[in-house]
Amino acid sequence: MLDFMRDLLAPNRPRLMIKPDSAYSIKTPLVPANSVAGRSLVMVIAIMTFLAALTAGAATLISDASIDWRGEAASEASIQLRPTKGRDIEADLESAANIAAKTRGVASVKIYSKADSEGLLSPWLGQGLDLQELPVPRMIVLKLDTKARPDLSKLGVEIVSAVPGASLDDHHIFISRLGDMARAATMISLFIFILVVIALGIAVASATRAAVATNREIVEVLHLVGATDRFIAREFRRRFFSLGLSGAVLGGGGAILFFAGIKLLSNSWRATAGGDQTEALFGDFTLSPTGYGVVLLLIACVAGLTGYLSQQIVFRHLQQLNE
Amino acid sequence: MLDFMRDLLAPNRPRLMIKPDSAYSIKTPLVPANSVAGRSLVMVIAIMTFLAALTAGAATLISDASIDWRGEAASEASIQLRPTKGRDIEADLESAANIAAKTRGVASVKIYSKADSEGLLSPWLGQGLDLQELPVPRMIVLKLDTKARPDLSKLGVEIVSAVPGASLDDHHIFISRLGDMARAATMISLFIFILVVIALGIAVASATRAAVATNREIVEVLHLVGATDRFIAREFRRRFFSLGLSGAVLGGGGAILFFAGIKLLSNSWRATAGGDQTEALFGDFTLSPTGYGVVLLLIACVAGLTGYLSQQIVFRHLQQLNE
Amino acid sequence: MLSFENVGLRYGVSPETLRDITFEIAPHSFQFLTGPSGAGKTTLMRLIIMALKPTRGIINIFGKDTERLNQEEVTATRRGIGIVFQDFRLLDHLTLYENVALPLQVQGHEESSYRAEVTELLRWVGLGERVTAPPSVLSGGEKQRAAIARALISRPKLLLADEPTGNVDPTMARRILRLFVELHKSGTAVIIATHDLTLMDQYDEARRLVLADGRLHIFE
Amino acid sequence: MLSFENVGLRYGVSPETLRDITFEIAPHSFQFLTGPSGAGKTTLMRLIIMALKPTRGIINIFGKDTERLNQEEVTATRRGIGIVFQDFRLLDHLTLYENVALPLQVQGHEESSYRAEVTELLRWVGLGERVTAPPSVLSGGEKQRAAIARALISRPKLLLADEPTGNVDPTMARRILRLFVELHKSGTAVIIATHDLTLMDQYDEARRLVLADGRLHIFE
Ligand SMILES: Nc1ncnc2c1ncn2[C@@H]1O[C@H](COP(=O)(O)OP(=O)(O)OP(=O)(O)O)[C@@H](O)[C@H]1O
Ligand SMILES: Nc1ncnc2c1ncn2[C@@H]1O[C@H](COP(=O)(O)OP(=O)(O)OP(=O)(O)O)[C@@H](O)[C@H]1O
Ligand SMILES: [Mg+2]
Ligand SMILES: [Mg+2]
Repeated sequence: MLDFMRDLLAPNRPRLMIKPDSAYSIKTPLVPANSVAGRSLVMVIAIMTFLAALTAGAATLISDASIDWRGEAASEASIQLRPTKGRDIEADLESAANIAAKTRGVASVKIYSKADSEGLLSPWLGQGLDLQELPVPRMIVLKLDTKARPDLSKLGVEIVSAVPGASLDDHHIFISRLGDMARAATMISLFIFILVVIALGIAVASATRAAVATNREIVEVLHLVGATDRFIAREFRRRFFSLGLSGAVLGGGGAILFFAGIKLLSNSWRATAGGDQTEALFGDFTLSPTGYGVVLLLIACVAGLTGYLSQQIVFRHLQQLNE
Repeated sequence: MLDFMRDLLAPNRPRLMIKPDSAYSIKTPLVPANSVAGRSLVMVIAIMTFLAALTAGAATLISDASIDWRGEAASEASIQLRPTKGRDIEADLESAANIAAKTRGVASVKIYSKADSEGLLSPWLGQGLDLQELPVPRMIVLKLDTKARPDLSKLGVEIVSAVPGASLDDHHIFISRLGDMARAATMISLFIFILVVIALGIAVASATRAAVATNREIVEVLHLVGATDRFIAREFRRRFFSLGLSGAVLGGGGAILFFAGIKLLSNSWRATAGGDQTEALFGDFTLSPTGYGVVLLLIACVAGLTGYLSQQIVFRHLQQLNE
Repeated sequence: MLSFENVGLRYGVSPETLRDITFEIAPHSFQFLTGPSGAGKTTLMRLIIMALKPTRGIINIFGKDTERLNQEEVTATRRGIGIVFQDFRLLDHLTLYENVALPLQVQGHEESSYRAEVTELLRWVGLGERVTAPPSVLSGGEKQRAAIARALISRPKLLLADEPTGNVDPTMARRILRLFVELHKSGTAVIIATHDLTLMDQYDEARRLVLADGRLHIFE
Repeated sequence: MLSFENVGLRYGVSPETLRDITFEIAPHSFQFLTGPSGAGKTTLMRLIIMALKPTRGIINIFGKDTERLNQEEVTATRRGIGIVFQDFRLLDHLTLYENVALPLQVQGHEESSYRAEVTELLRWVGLGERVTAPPSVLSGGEKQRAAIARALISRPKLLLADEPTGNVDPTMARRILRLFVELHKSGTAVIIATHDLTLMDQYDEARRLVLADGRLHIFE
């Protein structure tokens, strides 16, 4: 209390009439909490985060699916035996299977029966064909341990030397084609993700700039009543960080819900032919932990970005005021 | 000129000192042209339009590609002939081909030689297999006129009755599988497009609201100095329509440039395996006229939406002022 | 041309700011509106231009009950009123010239029909050199004079001026008062809200409306 | 504690608004700054709080050349100055209480240490009933008084008041002047920019600084 004022106030207004101190207090943040520009910033951030999280999720889905495809292909190899006159093919199959089974890294060995092999061929030779008389090649399918793949070239040599007319197919052409395809798909989705993240950055930056601009008057007043640059910038960063966080959580959370919803839907789609196709392409739409990790990282980055940008913009404005 | 003022002004300031009328004139639009909020609105609109145009383009690419796949499959059929003891397979092939060639809607007929057929089989039977002794089925490939497809079931009956052991395959299982797949892909891309368009709508609406909010003072002053609601709303709609148009042209134009760039890039990619794969999936990345049409439509809609929204927001604000 | 009948106004849940206000403003009349700070002078003016609706009572303006006016009529009525806001309310993105021309521009008049008038009026209030400046670079008094020019430009039938000389020097205040008086003599009804006793003393013929404790006292 | 030496200020390319201004403000002194509208009173005050840099000349404040201050020192200096802006510059999203407490809040003081002072000061300027209102619902005079309270709350060594009574009635103006005088007597140097001759006449002991045509004339 300014001392002289006590005297001025004293006669007609007794000290007792003053309201208790606690009746008033500072509650409002110095940077307005609920302006239109602020809410719009939250919406823009939410939408951009949603889209970015969607592309990130799609990218991980695609790359996961492609890993699945390749993994499946890479975890198998096959030995083919062509019937040769004068050899007992069943015995050859047995010995080739034995060699394979003894090799480290081969998890299981399965000899396809003649009927199985014919079944594999029938789509290509026509159903009604009588294959009895045909020298149909026979197959042994090897499941490989993907963690400790066997040395297939060595195994190939061993088998060929033990069983003439046998050949080992490690699917490497198929795998490398699949690999190219998967790499292309992953690259495209990554590229789109980067595009969306750039768009996110630009949108957040310009919406933040607009929201800060509506508070320019506040910056100036705070400055002139004796607030340090650091204090002002900190108030803005704090406020805009929380705006960014709300937006990012809204958008990222929306994306997670979206993926959850799609998974539910895909379960009911599965019956339909179209659903089957999409599932074949994209797996069962289950976002991997990586996917969730990326979305969470995105949320943190967006909130941080918003806070950082607002601080920078305010600092720059303050610098202009200072010179 | 207020009449009495002439007298007041007269003595010490001769009329001649007044600057020529044309020195001053009204040039500034009543709604500010270059505010931070306005520029931010343009950026947000540009980005959202870009993303929407991108998804629209991708959707048309995918649906075009799927039409290509299906078109290719649908423009072919094949006749398979299994060798039967006691019949001259070459003669049967000739007569089946003749029947097919005479049918309306069959554009061309090609008989695969024995070597061709063996070539088709070799990946499945193994390279070294001597097929000389095998009764390999033979093929006739028919190119169909897609505009006037022949009645394949009738053709099938004709061929089977003329050449026992022949069968006509119109690829309909393959086509319907492809169709399911294409429908699924198109549905997904359409779904994403709709999602992005909704996001676009929300983003534009909230950014417009924020930009209008910064001009609230102007609305009030115009109102109180005697502007009609219609006049004010029109000024806002005009201004925001042009903001929306700049943003939409920027974003849509960016997307068109983007597709042009991708096409150029894909030409240089084509050599690589990954490029081949993506091209197989997406065609040659050439946006169809439909694609361009959708982007242009998008630009018009976004500009219209921005103008309309700003008008509505201003109208609502005016209504509040009026009551 | 303007009459209040038992008008009361309450902001939100607070006690009535204006209570049972009844008065009449004749055409061609001149009055000062005064009263302590916070008495309700600005509120009264906002009632007159219909920026605010009374909680009770009837306001008649230009012969019409404001309660019954539709939107077009409200606008038409406002075009007959010129107002100098206490806080000026100039548009910062427009030049001074454009600000002053605003009431005519929004009425759809041809610019050539008022260009000379606008520049001359600006010269008269001492802003002849600042015609193309934006209001943000003006001094307090300069803004106030620009606001006055904007209120006068459309030759209103009724002029409301809220504390129009609070930011100008006594010489300029006299000059502005002279402008208002001339306007009044040429047929406009004038209401000037002011705290400035010196100003009021300079024009004795004016009626004085004094607001205090929500009630209006009239001294003819 | 404050001195100007041959200070000149030019806005953009226009002729100098202030020319060769040289004066000194002693601690515990009281002065009115006057001059016609647009003379440069507000400009002079903006130079003092370093919201503006002079085009030429030297400004010394609290014994330091303003040209040589770094950012922290500028802030520290500003904390020694209280200022009433001509256009108030209250923050509309804060309550009156929060607005007045602002200078202490940004200095990082504990709220409990100033709560009583803030409410009492608001009561003194007649705003005891409006403590929790936002500035946007206040009358012109009420805003002005809130702005005065904000300038006083941190007990500045130097008080700048730009047209602090332009929107209040003569009684309130006297009351505010009395507040300034008491503040001055308790040790603050006071500069009041005003057009109000009646106000100036009420305190004869004050120095008068008169700005005209960009030059300063001092009447002790
Ligand atoms: N930012 C600016 N840019 C250009 N000119 C300016 C700027 N600020 C003020 N001026 C001009 O400088 C002159 C002095 O302005 P200032 O505000 O200091 O006057 P003042 O003495 O405070 O007047 P008043 O009593 O009307 O408030 C005026 O003519 C004004 O138009
Ligand atoms: N929008 C509002 N909401 C609530 N109270 C308001 C609002 N506007 C004004 N008031 C209150 O109504 C009272 C009268 O305000 P008004 O602005 O009419 O006073 P005034 O006579 O113009 O005062 P001054 O001379 O200080 O300008 C004041 O106490 C003010 O705080
Ligand atoms: Mg008022
Ligand atoms: Mg000033």
